Amino acid sequence: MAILVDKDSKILVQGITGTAGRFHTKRMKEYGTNIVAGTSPGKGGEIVEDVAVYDTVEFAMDSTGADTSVIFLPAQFVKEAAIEAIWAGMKLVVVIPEHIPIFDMMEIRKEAKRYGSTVIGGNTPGIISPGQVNLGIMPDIAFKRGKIGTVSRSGSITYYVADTLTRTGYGETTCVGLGGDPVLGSTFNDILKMFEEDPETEAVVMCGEIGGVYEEIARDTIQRMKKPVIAMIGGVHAPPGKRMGHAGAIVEGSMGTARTKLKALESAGAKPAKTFLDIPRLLKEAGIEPVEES
Amino acid sequence: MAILVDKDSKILVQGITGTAGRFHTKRMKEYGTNIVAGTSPGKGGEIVEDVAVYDTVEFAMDSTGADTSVIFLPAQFVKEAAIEAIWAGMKLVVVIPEHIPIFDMMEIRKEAKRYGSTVIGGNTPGIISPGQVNLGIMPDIAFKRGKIGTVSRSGSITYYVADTLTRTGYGETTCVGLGGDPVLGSTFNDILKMFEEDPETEAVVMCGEIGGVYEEIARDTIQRMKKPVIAMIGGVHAPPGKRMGHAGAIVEGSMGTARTKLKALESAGAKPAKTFLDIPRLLKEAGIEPVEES
Amino acid sequence: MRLFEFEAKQLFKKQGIPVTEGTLCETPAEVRNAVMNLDGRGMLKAQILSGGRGKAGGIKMAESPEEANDLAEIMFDSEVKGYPVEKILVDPVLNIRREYYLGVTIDRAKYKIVLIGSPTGGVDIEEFARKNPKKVFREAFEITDDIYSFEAYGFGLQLNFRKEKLKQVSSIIQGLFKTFKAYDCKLAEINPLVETEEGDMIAADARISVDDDALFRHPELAEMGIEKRHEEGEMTPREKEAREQGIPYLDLDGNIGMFPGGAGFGIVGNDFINYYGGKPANFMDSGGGPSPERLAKMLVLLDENPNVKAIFGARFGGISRCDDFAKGVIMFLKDHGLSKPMVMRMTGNNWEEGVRLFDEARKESPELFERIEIHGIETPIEDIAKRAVELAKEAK
Amino acid sequence: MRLFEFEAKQLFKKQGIPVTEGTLCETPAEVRNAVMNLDGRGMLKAQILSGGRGKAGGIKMAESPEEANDLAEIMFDSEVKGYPVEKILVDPVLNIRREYYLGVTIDRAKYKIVLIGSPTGGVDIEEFARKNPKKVFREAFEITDDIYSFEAYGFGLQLNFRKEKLKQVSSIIQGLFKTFKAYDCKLAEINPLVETEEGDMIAADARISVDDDALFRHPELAEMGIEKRHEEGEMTPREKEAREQGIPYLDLDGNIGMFPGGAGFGIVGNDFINYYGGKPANFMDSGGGPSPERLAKMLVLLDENPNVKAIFGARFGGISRCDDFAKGVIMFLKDHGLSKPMVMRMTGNNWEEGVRLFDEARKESPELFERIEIHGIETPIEDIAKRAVELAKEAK
Repeated sequence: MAILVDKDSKILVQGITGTAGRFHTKRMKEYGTNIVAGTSPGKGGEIVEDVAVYDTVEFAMDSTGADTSVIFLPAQFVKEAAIEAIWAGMKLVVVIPEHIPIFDMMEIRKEAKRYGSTVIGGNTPGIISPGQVNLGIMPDIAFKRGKIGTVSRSGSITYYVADTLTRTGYGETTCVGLGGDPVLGSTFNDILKMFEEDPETEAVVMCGEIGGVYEEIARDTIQRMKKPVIAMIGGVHAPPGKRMGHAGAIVEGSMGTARTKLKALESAGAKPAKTFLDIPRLLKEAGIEPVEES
Repeated sequence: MAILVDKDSKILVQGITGTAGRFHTKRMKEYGTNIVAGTSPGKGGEIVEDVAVYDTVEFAMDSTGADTSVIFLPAQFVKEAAIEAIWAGMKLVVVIPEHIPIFDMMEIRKEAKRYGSTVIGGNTPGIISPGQVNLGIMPDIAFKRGKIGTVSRSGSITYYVADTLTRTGYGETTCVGLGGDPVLGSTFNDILKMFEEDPETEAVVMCGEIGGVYEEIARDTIQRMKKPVIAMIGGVHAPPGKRMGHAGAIVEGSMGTARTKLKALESAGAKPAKTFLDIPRLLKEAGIEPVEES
Repeated sequence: MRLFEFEAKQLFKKQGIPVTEGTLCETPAEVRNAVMNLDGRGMLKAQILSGGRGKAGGIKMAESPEEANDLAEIMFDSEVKGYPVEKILVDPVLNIRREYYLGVTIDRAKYKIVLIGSPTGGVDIEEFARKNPKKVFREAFEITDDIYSFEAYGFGLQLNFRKEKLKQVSSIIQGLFKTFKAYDCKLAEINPLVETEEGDMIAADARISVDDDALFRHPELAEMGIEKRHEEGEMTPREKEAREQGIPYLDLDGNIGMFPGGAGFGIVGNDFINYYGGKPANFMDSGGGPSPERLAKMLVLLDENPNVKAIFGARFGGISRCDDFAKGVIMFLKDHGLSKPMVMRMTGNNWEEGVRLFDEARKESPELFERIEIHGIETPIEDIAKRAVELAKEAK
Repeated sequence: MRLFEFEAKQLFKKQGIPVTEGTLCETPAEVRNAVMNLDGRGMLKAQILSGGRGKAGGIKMAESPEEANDLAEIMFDSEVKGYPVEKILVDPVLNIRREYYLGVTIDRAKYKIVLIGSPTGGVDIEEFARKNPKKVFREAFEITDDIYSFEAYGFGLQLNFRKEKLKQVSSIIQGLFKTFKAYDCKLAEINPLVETEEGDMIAADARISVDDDALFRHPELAEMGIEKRHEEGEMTPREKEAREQGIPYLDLDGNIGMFPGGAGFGIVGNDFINYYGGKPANFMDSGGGPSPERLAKMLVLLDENPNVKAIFGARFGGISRCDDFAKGVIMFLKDHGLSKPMVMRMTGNNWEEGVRLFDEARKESPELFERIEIHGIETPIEDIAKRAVELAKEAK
């Protein structure tokens, strides 16, 4: 088991004929990821890395049963591509590109909610369920199948956390990159709930950073969770971020600093990790043993 | 009992400070219609014909409990006014003005469906439940409380039919003017279903005319109705109307002539009336007696 | 409101739809020149506000500038489907491989915008659609929807386009839909959409109808010279006169002048006259609250029509009040005088005042009322129609 | 991306919001003239990309043209909140009866657009909002919503406007919302919205931030001269240099040069150095797949910074591959040379190739590698951070 993607996921690559799409399709396939189709309007019928290309997502789904999509397209085309995937019935849409307009991401989230789809990103390194699926652009070296779920706003932090968990013998169930953009398709809230439901996941590591509100609003979810949550927040020693005018201050209140985030998460029962090495120590304290001795 | 409006209806006049709004508010009140409020943005606090004016529908509803709205505004302001009324929770919105853009009417219908509101019109003379409510611009002389429901696309036909029913002692429960515009907030379908449910209505007279498809698509409803339906279609001797290009022909098929309409309605069990005088005759044939001898 | 082909093509072009680059001409010499510039061959297309031009002789191919000149002379001198030809659009001759159909309109029953396409277009599309309903594809949209490119691609796939052609046609589908939305259209149609031997997709004809009632929010159309216009074919002199006075009026071939009140009863009253063996001389909409002056003008129009033997009048006062109606009739009787027999019925809003005005005028000048029979709510309207038929027969 | 006040006012004006009609000046003489044209009194407002101007001396009232000239000279010579003052907007002096607040922004938690208004505006709005949360009104909208006038009226009623004022403020609310939607804004704010003694409502200040990532669809902004710009206050020379080379870089006051990979670890690595008793000399984002040339430039920047005593390097190759990383480091070592001790760790995508490249280069020129310690996945990143702190301490 894993969350979001596992070995049964049938994956479609939107923008498979582009340089990035082609490159990462090859990488993902080498990992064993089950890529069943690609799309590129006007290029239906072509073959890329042994994968059949279709003109539309709907056509590709009808032909291959794809249920998960990953987008490799320039930012200005992402809104349409994501909405196409959502409307066609994709359960999961992973948005790799960065610099997606905020209004577009808001609209994507709206459509995703309306049709019961999950969108991850933009500006995400993707999702990996080690040994099963590598969906996105993550390096596979850091990951090994195990019992801890991770969710992070940053790609590099995802790698470091997995590296730590792998080296200490815990391994990972699924590692989710939320993405680095200011408005995201999914938040800590959404992913934590999935980990709580996943029988294979025994604890969750969440890594946030200064800015935004997605850490603070996960508070109630963490409070309701039975599984241990370890939280790491980057930026304790960073200068405070800027507010978006008076309106930002009114809407987001005091949220957004590393301190407010840590306080919110700790008050909900999450255990704070200052460095990656704190993570295995906190897991042990929570009574969770490694899968194998490291 | 009546459909759509009765003596308990609390009516709001949108555009009460305009010439038409003011004039018909006076008329409607004289009939005994329960007008509880009016709106005119920027004129909240004024009094028109003893009716309190509010700036917004929401404010007026909160203050007076209004549940039904009638709109007297220039065509270009109708879309906003109708959507305001629908969003605020009006059960019924009657759109008197004509020349409302088709796109606007389509959007009004969409919002009405979404929020469970009924819109009548545009370009309707309104609705009258004789002796209780006169909502719109209909002359009251023709109407008398009785047992027949009427629904018509044209104002003048509504008057003539009521005149006939009144003179022959049948009287009316509610008379609904659908409106003369090409796209309407409610169709025969919607109103026939309400009459079927109304305990006081014993039979329904529906009057259509050449053009459009709203008569034909009422077929299935009529077939399911237990109450007698008498149908009059104007334009049997009129030259055929024009189609809207090939697209119109493809979408609407052969619908739209007096002949196709009569055929559809008769095949569903409606009895055709050629003139108004046929109506009381057909009612008698259906076993329905006048309330009083004429 | 229908647009001319050349206007519709301008709007299509703005949305990136490839259209034939034609030359708009107003004289045979211009047509000749235009064909010369097209290397000696051209399609001459009469710009009229009606479909079915081709079959009615409104589209001709000229094989030389001389032939173009001659054909244009004939075309400018003729009427096509009742319309005088004032402008001819000279289009290049296309090497047609195949003709497709694309259209967008409103589905009034379902309250949706509907996109329609068929891999077989041209003049016989309606018959093709009847015989092959499964080969005519439709896609419904909410009124608030835009079209996404993936929807256009999906539709193009249904029409069996692939590869580069799919890209082209998807862009045309989007352009057509956007045109429809941008100008409050009731119809936007490309028929035929031509695939040329050279492999291009191009709109060879263009048809757009916009919603008159939404023109107020499209000043950009007025700036292009697209303003409210009459859509019908050539009008009779009387229809023209009525139109100039703003009266909705249509000549018919009978002899009873119809002065029926609202348009709804205009249609039904016409049926009644037919049922009782008469023939109306006209349609008219005298409802909607006209002023006494306008009502008087309407009566003048009927009275001066030599075909009219008798006049049928009706007023059920709703938004149009009976007192205004009576004022109009009295004004007509006084200022113009009634030369035909007339029967009428008046009831509804303010009828008491209407009756009072008639009584007063009759007392003043009884001679004006000699040829007019005025009834009230006590007489069924059917009896008025019967009486009008009688009066017309007597007058013959 | 923040707009200048005068730019924001231009956008507001296009949506019908009444704004003060100011004059944009670039010299004290122009300021003097502008004040003269305002009958001798005017507000001098420094045009800088930062809030809190008033308290920082960026807004001054001049009571005469002479005073205006003198104040302008001082203002043009000074920096306000770290920004040089290049333009002064000279506004008329308003007779203020009351100040209101209006703003539109994104609520990221709820994924809504939120309209905010308060009957008490001005510089202390944030404190007022904290103390009187019920007197600050909010209304949420879907991202696809437009604002209807009745919604604006409803909001205006909440702010306690009535009659003619309600009309005025409702139109301003609609204009503000439409501005927000029209330009992909992150923020559109009027503070204060002034009610004058004369009874007018007018935007005395204007603040807009647009989404940089959506600029591609707003050529109309570029046409107005509104293009991508740096938002921060005055940069250090090194920050300027980095910016010219397209490197996201920020000076800090420590002595460890940070070369951390992606921005996420840039922030965390900084924390780590602090936890172990060190102080970073900078923030840097060296992730996102930079070329070897760019990586080499980044190292030059650190090596030439006299504050830097040791360099901390990290690469977890994702989209940025280890072979490119190794090439960049080798290029730097060869072309520029390392003058400080450096410790680094490299793992991730293509790490084998990265190691091979380092081994090859070391074999070729072992002297280049004398000051650099290269680790792989076997060493925890925390140990690298500790070692960097040690190296910096040793170097003192």
